[in-house]
Amino acid sequence: MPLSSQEIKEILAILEESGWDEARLTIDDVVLAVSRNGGLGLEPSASPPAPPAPLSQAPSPVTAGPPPPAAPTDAAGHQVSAPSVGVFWRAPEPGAAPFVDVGDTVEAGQTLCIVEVMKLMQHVAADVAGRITAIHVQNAEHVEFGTPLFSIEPV
Amino acid sequence: MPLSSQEIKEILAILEESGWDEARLTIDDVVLAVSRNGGLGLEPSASPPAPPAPLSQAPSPVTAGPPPPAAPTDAAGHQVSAPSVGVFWRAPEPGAAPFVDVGDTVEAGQTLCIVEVMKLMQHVAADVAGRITAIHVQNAEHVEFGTPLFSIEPV
Amino acid sequence: MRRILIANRGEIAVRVARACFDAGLESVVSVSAADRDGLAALVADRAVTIGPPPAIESYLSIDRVLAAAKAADCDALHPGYGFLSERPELAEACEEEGIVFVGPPAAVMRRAGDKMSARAVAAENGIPTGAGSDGLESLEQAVEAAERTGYPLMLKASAGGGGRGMAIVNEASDLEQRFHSARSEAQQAFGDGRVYLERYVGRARHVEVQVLADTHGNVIHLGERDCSCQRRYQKLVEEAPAAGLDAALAEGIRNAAVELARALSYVGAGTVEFLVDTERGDFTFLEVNARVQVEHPVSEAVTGVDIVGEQLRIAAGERLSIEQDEVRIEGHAVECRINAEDPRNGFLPSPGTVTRWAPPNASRIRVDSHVQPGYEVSPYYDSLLAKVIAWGPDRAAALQLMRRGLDRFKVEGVRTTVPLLADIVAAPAFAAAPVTTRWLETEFLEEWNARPTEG
Amino acid sequence: MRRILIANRGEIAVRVARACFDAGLESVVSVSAADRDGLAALVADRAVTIGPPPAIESYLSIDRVLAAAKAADCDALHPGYGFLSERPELAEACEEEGIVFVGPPAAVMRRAGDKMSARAVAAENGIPTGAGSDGLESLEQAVEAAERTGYPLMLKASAGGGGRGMAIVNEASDLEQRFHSARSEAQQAFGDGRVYLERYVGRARHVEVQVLADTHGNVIHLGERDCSCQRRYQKLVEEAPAAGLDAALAEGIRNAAVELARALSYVGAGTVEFLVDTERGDFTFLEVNARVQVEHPVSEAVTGVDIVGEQLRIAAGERLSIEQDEVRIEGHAVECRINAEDPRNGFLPSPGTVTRWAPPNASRIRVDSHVQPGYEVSPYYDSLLAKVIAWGPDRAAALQLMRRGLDRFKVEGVRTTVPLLADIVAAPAFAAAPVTTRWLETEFLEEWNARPTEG
Repeated sequence: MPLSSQEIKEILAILEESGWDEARLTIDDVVLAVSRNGGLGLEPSASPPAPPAPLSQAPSPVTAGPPPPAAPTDAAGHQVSAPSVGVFWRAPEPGAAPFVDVGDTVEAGQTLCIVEVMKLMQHVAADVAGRITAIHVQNAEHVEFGTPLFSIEPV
Repeated sequence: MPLSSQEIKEILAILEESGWDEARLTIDDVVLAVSRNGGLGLEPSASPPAPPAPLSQAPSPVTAGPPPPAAPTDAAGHQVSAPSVGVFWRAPEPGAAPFVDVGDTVEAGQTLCIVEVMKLMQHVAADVAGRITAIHVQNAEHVEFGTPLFSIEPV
Repeated sequence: MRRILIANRGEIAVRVARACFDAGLESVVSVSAADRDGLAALVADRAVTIGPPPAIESYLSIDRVLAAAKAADCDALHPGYGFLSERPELAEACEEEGIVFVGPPAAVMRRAGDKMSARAVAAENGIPTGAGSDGLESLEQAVEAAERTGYPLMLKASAGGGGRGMAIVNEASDLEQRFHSARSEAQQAFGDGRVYLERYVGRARHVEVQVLADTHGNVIHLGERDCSCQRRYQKLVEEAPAAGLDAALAEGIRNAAVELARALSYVGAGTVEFLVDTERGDFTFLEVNARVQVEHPVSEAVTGVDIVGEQLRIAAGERLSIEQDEVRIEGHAVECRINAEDPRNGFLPSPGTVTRWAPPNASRIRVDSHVQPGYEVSPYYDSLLAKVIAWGPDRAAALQLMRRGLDRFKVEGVRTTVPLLADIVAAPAFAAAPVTTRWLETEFLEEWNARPTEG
Repeated sequence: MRRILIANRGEIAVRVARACFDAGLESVVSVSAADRDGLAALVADRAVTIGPPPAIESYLSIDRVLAAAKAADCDALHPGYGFLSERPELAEACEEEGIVFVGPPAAVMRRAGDKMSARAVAAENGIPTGAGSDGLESLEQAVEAAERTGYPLMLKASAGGGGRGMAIVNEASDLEQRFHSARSEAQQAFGDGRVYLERYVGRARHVEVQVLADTHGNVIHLGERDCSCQRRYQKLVEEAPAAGLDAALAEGIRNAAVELARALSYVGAGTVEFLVDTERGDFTFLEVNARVQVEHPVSEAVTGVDIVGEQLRIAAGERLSIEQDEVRIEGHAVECRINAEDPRNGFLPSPGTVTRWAPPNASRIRVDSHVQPGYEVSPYYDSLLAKVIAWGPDRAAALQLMRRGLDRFKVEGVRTTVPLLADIVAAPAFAAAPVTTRWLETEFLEEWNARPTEG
């Protein structure tokens, strides 16, 4: 048992003061999940098959192209996901410098990468301002809709 | 059991004072789930098909025969259900007075009816003391395991 | 051919994956996020999520479907039916990318798919196309053609299907208004406002012939299907063969279909649709569907030919596995389309979660479906849940088996067309005689809607 | 016959319900509370809940099963396999109640089901029963019989099955201890402490013959099955026909089975089991299973005969639908039993909820199962989830198809034997030669357990 009730109380108090509408905390076998304003999808999905990749539950991104990138917030920070199946390009053209690197600070709306769908270049932009903490896909790799591309620590 | 009841009480109190609409706490085998403003689906629906008939969730009856009668307490009061498939007999033999009638007061352990399974007479007894408020099956009717037979208003 | 991209969803994606497995090919299904955990994704060897649930960003995107084929290193693509299956642009794009398209080449698809060009080819080959018109450019042309054809007549969209852009014109005074509205409807639905007109047949049967054509010049038919049991041009019940059709008439229709396929240099599985005038006992060509059809299983049931398997053979450049004189039509097969719609409530779609699902389990009943308990009927796609196909030594036996099967089909969680279909196949009028295309709407449904509902 | 009570659960209850539907009979399944919402309850016309989950108060209660038959007004009862299927008391009770029992009459079941009486009938009819003994009453009798038979030898329970009360005795010094423990094990398991002994065959194949006998004196066989791939006397993989069996030997076994069935005045579907000594090339009779067997589908796959359908015909007093000289064995079929067990962990049962379930979907693969997504694997019953049956024109093709099918079988939520079975059917030793009854345990599993696990 990794948490005492005292610790749980403290965590609850912290969560309550925060602005989140939902939270889910897992420590070993302990799971603590809270929500307000109506349960969204906090609980593991009712129907048998659970989606293998995270699906959008973030506020609609204002900066993305037509298909909204899936951008859940998880332990790794805010995520930007592929808006389409395609090929992931870190730079505007071969040989050029990448749009962003780990450690960079980005503005909301700033282009992070290109996902190429049969010659159609889709610019994928950050939907929050923050610091890039991880890039999950190698340059020129194939991605699917929803594949996590970047983690951003919001500032 | 990682939490004492005292700790659970404290956690509940904290949750109640908090602004959350739902909460779910799992520690090993202990699951604590609360919600307000209507049940929101915190509990994962176990499996798609819901049982059509109530299944036993009452404390084990002490008076029944080998198969424990399903005895949920519902809007109609406490229920005594058939312990087996068979034929429902209200009286010990044809022409005799029924064991009980609607309005009768019964003791726990008192025989309410017989369920006959191929000449084998199973006496079905009340598992609570109370007043018979309904008899759900006609004499000589076929019943299944779990068929509600009597409603009892406990005294 | 080694690995097929299945650019579709639902029961046909499951069906094509099965055919791939049977043929020893690998299958990859391109799915929207809504179908990521669906049965098609499970039975295929791999699933690639190409976009969000709306079809326009997933199943209707040629670019995304092709990107999935490339991502999964597929060397062929099966488009199923609906969605992109009759888009010559997809066939062309596949060709450019070196991916085998399981279907006719783009040029053939264009010729066959455009109703007016197909009518022209049919007419050239002596196949009756009905007293009709070429594409009508103006009201004047329409008035002239209408006088030549006589009333009642029917306006149809040249590029269309599914009833959009269609209108019955009973008398001359209605023509102007109907002509303009049909044109604008066609323009809206298909981006192509051309319409034509033809004689309207009041007591008509919809009869279609399944053809198969390989790249070696072999063209065969698998007999005809009757799909007259329609509501708003949507088929509900399909059968093979067409019952009560005069033998010479049936022969004429089958031969016309093969001739037309030859004339179009057709390649692949296709369907040639005809309208049979039950009063005059003749037929006219309607259109070609250049893809596998929803109702293909009834032809499979009476011939034993695996139509999707033949599609894969043809695409691989192989010869058809069967010659015309080996095709035998045995017994009778009926298909019912189980939709998540409420027939008691204007056929309103019934989205939701399927909580129980137990289709009939019988030797002579085939069920093609992608549904399992827990399946979410999505509002994004059409409402087909399953096809139930019953085979019997004769039509009466097939209908009786279908009735018994539908009576035991247990679905909970969404409303379906099962109870309606069970009543249709048991209707004395349906059992007694072949029905016409207007029977369901104008006769059966009126009476059925007035029946007291149970439960 | 009009309405059948199916006194069983799981896949065989679904299978029998299908046969009833095919035959135009109504079906009612008696279920425990655990199976109230199961697939068998859905595909049957009705379900009657007879008791709580424990089998002793439900599936093993003759009184309750009969009460269900009467409550639902059934005129016949199919016992499936396992549970009450070989209890002569059930057959008798059915007779008393005027309910047709789908199986042999009680007297025949007693004669056939008791191993010693069946051996005696076999011996009388010149069928080899192996050098063995009658029932052993004392250690002295056992010592005497053992000296006559020679070591190694095997002790078996007269009333038994499933490996209980069985022991291999390698030398004389082991006999006393083994004899007493086998007796007490038999007494405990079957309430009958009688044991007998027979020569122990080290390199043996388990070969069994499917027979069908009607009430008009017709007795036929559907060829033999090989079920040598066993672990602790539980079959994992079954095949038809038995590969690599000398033609004369196969013929001898098939004929012996039919002769024995005749000698027993057998009625119904039954299986005659033999042990084939692969070194000496001869066979000995083992026992009769007086019911339909788990592995019946492999015989159906190679002969096209619907064994459960024939059971219903026989019970209705009809003649078999096929005569011996019409039976053709075509191709080869393999069955794998998918259990909810963890083969990496001592085959420990793996109860839980099946969250994903996508068995292979292919023309030449049959899947018999009662599982759907959401199914709860109950700790009350055996762990069989499904049977996968693959047919091919020859054994290699059937095994390859099975391997491909199992590789695509997607189950989540519980551990299953699927990965083990996929490796068995792909094992070179399994493909190359018929294996013996000890191959799986002493050769394959030792090597397999040492393999690094994936995932």
